[in-house]
Amino acid sequence: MQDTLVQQGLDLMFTGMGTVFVFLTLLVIGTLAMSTIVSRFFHVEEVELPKPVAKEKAAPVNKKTLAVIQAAVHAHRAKK
Amino acid sequence: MQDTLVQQGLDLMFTGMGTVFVFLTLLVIGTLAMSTIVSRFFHVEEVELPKPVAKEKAAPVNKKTLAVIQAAVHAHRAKK
Amino acid sequence: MQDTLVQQGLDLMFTGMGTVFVFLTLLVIGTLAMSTIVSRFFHVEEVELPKPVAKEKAAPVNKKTLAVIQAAVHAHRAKK
Amino acid sequence: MMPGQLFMIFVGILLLFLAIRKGFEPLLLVPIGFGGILANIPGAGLALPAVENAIFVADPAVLAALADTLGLTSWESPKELVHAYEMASPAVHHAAHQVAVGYGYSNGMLYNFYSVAIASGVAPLLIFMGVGAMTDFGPLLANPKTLFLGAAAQFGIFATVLGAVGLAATGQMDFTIAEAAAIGIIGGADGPTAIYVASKLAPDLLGAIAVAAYSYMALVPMIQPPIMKLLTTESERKIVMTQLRAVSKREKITFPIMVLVLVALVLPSAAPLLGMFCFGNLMRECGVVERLSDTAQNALINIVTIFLGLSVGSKLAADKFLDPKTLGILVLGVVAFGIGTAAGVLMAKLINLVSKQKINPLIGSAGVSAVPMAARVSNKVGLQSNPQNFLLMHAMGPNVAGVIGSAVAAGVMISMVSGM
Amino acid sequence: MMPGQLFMIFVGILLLFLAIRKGFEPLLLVPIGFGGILANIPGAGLALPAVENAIFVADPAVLAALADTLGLTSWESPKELVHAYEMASPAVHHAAHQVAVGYGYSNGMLYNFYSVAIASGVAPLLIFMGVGAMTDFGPLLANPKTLFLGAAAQFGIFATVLGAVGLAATGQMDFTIAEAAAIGIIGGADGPTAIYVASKLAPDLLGAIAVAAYSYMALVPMIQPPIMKLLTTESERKIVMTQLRAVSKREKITFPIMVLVLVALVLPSAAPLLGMFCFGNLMRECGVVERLSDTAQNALINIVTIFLGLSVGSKLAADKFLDPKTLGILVLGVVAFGIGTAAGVLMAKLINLVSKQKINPLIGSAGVSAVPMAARVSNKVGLQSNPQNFLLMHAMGPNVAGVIGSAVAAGVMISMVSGM
Amino acid sequence: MMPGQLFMIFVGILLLFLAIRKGFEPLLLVPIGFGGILANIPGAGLALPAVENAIFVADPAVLAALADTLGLTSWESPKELVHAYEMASPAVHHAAHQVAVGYGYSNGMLYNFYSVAIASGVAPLLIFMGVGAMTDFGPLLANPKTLFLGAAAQFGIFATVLGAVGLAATGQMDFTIAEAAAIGIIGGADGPTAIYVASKLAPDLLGAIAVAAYSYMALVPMIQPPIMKLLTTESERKIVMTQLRAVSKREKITFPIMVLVLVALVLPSAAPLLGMFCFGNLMRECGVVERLSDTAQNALINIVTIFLGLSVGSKLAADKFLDPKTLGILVLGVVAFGIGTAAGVLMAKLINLVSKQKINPLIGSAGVSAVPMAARVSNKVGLQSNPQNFLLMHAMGPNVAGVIGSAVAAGVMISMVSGM
Ligand code: NA
Ligand code: NA
Ligand code: NA
Repeated sequence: MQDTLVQQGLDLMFTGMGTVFVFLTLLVIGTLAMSTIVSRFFHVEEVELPKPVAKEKAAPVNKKTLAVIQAAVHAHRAKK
Repeated sequence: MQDTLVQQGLDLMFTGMGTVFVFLTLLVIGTLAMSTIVSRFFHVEEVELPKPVAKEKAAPVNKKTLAVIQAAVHAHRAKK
Repeated sequence: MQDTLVQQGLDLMFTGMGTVFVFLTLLVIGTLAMSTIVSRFFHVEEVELPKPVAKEKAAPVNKKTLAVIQAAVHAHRAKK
Repeated sequence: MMPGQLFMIFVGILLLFLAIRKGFEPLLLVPIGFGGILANIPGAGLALPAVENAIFVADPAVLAALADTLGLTSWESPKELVHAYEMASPAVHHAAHQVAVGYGYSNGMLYNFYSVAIASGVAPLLIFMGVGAMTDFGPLLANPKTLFLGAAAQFGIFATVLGAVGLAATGQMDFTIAEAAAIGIIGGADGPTAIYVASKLAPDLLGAIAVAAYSYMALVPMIQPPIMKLLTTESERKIVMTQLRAVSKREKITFPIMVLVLVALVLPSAAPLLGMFCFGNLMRECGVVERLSDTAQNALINIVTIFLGLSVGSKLAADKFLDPKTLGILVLGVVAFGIGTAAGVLMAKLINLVSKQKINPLIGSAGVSAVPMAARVSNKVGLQSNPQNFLLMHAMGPNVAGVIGSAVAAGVMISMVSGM
Repeated sequence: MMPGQLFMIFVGILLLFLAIRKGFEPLLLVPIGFGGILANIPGAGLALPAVENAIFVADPAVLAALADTLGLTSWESPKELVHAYEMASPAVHHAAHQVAVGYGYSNGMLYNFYSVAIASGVAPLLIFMGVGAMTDFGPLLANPKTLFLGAAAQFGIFATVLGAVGLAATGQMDFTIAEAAAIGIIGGADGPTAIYVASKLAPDLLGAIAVAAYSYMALVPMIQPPIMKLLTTESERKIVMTQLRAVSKREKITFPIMVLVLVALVLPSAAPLLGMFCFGNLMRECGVVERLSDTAQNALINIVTIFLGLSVGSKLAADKFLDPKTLGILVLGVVAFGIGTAAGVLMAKLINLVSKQKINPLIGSAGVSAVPMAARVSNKVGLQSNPQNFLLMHAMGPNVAGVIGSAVAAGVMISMVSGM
Repeated sequence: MMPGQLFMIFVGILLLFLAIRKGFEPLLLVPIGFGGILANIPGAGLALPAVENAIFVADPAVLAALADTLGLTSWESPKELVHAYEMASPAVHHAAHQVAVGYGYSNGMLYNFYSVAIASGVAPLLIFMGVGAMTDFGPLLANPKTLFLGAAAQFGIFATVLGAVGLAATGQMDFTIAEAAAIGIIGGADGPTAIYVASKLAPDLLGAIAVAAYSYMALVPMIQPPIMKLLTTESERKIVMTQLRAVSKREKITFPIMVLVLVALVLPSAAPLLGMFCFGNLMRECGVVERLSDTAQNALINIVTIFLGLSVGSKLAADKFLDPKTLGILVLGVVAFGIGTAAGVLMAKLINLVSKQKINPLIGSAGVSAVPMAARVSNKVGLQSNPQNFLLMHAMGPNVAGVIGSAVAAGVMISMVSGM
């Protein structure tokens, strides 16, 4: 039984590490393939993040003003 | 059995649409009566919405400033 | 049985009020001891509250501006 | 992996694509699609109860113990055991569950979500409460006769029930009356109502019904306009409606209580759905429990939506979903939306025959609910005929009336069908 | 509809009116009132378990099966079955439930809410955790002897227990000792504590007890001032108390842990209530789990409040609530508040006899808890005698002490009564 | 009070001290420590099921009834009854529970929390969903080969399993293979994964495993640097990595779906953990369900954390925790962290042998996960050798890879051990 236990531990180790490496290797391959496909087929306007831009459009405030107001908002929230 | 199924479907349809119309008709009557009662007995200061007003009192800022600040708040939130 | 009920009520009352007073008396003693220990061993910089200060540092806005902005934020939220 | 499961994983990815890229009701279809993929992972058994997970593994000793508990003396395939388990009385169900747990098997995660969130009925009801807390009955109160439009549009529900029993009677599909009723409710264009009714009357069809309901709600801008234009003349579409009157706070507070009392008096079977809806609305309008109203509209409804979506996804398991009935449901569902739209528009024209204050019949289509999409469609189609005519607020009346109407229809169907 | 149900619907509407128009503890009374209406919708069975819903429908086959399960060989009215079900052992209960489910009946929505939220004890405990996370023990720590005021005010609880057993002994009411204890806790002026104790000792009276507790908490500004003025002289009311010292963060962090250790050493029966209260307070004060503290004070407590309120409402079903005992509870409850107020004030005067640092006896009344209403009342009455004397912070000490005191009393009663 | 309970109360206070003053993972260790104190309040029975609470009180009639239900004809001490209860089949378990409830006993609060939150598996999975919603896979997608670092670091898990079975084989400890596997997962440096695995494989050790996992995660800045410096040369530590490329939204949306499909194809046993993780991440990245993502990252994860922490605390009850095994777990756990760190660093060096684009081996240690602590440690140690070399973003790749790696390891262990 003691022997079996060690055997079970070794089984767990080899199968476990094996599976971890196989899975993550497949994931590396999959990720590389996916990134290639995505960048080949839909390359240009993807990198930029659309939403913040859209919202910034609605906020034509200079950066300094923004910083002041954000600080105020922070202070206001901290009080709550 | 097939016949019964169609019969059951028809039952469902007539009772169902009947109930829907009866219920919503009662609701129309109830709503009209309720609105009449409310507007007759508590008419004057009801229509205005008290809370926003109360809060706006606390905010004697001109509309343009408000718009700028709101935009800033929006931008600030979008960043989070 | 009726008699027993009253007896039970009296038991409940004496044990209950007794426990409440014993517990809260122990708590008074414990609290006084604890406050003494804390103020003796770690006395100085404890009283001030660090966080609000830290956040206020990030907000070097004068109080009037702050009030205006807070009002605006309020108004903005009320609208939502 | 069985091909059915692979196919359903593609269906799940398709739902995610529609939700993310096409904006099809993403709040529901992202969790549903993802849950659908999870439910079809072979061998993971996430959507199965402990007993079925035990049967899947098929250890002979366990199978024998289960068969014994289920009262089967002989059986040929594990499928027979699954069937016996599904047919068993609650007491036997419970005993078989304990046998499976005793052997170390457990319910799949999605199965547990489904039991807690949907089988108990609580999740759709909480969504309804949140929707109530988000609903403004102002436009309806300003013009109560738009309630009739919300009533008429429910014709889509019942016509579809009739269609389903027709298909069954002619032998093309094998629907029971309970299933026909659950399918009809797709025409209510109201997701939580559809899920609630399906969970009571036809849990096996719930996946297809929910997917159909939410998909067609997202497709309302494509389904409705042709029907609306077909049934109205250009001059009708140009009708300008009078500005809605201001509605007092007191009316808005009284309205949900009045609806509840009316339910208590005439329609107890609609009490859970309409009760929670009115409760949410009362919290919104009463003005003294803002923190509860806010939670109902945000944290709580979001949490429930996540579990509801994943739970619905659990019903996209291949062996349940890949059934000719699913196709029937998809076809009947879109018909239901169409009929409901038409009935709403025609009712508006009927009202115009008898009422002095004219209604633009385009707002009739909003009576199918699909809040707020259908009202936006009314507005958009209206603007095409008269660029100055903003119908949005006018369409919100029938739109929320449609929610009430569908809940009433749901109550009637649940109570009638259980007596059939 | 039975007249009792109609009457209870009016009671529900009355509670909504008091909550919305008069500001009576709206966070609880809006859900309770609404739940009360839902519970009394005839035929909807929202507050009933599956078995009682089955008995209500009274299908002969189902009744026979249930009677068989419940071990009744003959029975005359469905009421007898309901009674047998209520008296049955848990195993028979479970079996009867499965029979009812097998015939297609299910628990009402509010019944499920009650089981999960209150019968398990979890909802009042989570509310207590949230209240702990909202409580600042600073004023108490600055002046710990105000704990005695919180202790004295609990006399209202036990005097009321005695009153209730007195009514029972003289044959005017039919209270058991468990019921008397549950009624007494109304005098603790602490909603979640009252609900927790009632759910353990007298679930049938829970509706009336919770309604009385929250209503009287809202009425504190009317109940307390006359008693406070009667028991104090003008010069006592003018006593100016010394400014409270600053309390360090470290003391505030240590306090809840100390309370918990004390509970562990001397009063295990109060561990659930005080444990959760201290846990909430530790999350608040420790400064490193702000997101948990914030959730405990907002999203979580709001969600729990919604369910707690609706669940309490389920106990307003006519057949349980319309009982002479309810009247007894309402009368005893207000007496309890009065006695607690008096005891707090008198204890303050007693402390002044032996202590050099004088206490304004008006803050004694805040010992009944009813946070923060009672402290505000102390402040207001104090300002009437001395417009420069702000007692609010001083009154917060006994006020939060009263919460601890009531939880201790609750622990004692639950453990003693279960042994009686 | 038994000395063990007193000791465990001190352990609870120690955990609170470490969490609050030393900043040891306070979000978990504050609730765990507090729950640990609650669980050891003598006589309160907060962590015990109804049956054990009944046995603790030891009313002879109740004991006899329970013994009868449990099938014991004679028994000498209450402990024997507890043991028989723990060994009983689910059906007998259920029956004994009903007997205890019939005599008025109920489950302790923490026992209920544990059943609902952990025994069902739901709480760790929801935490995982929330963590997924907080995770940015950008750095990983920009440099996918860092996934190998996350794979290598899992060696700590399996080496520790081997260590545990070694201790058992040499007779020094009495671990089963299931316990050894549950202990190994501490090396995954991922709290919810460790709790999930322990709840499935070794619930009795869950308290010690969770405490070890979170404590060592907090100690990562002390455990890792010496190992990292020992295994790297100064010039290796100075390696500057090329700026990470920008990753498109579309890649980020596709990644979680791809992981899920891969799980479905090759590793169903990891489906619950990785499924929920990917679901959270998809909600984050898809951009159309922001309100769900926000709730998963805030209200929901906070609520679950509170219950998870208290539930873990329930496993700190003296009779379970005070066991030589706990010491073994604490020793093995830190070894696991060390081996995982070393394996990650060595793998990075191995990759540098074959790859042209050099990796700074310091980011290899981040492969143990312990997000984001381990990545910060990599960055800090890197800055010591080259003050201009910011490794933080580079280390985030292996860091999140380690989460995936541990979940894969957890899946393998759960499925293999149940077959052993
Ligand atoms: Na509808
Ligand atoms: Na009190
Ligand atoms: Na890891």
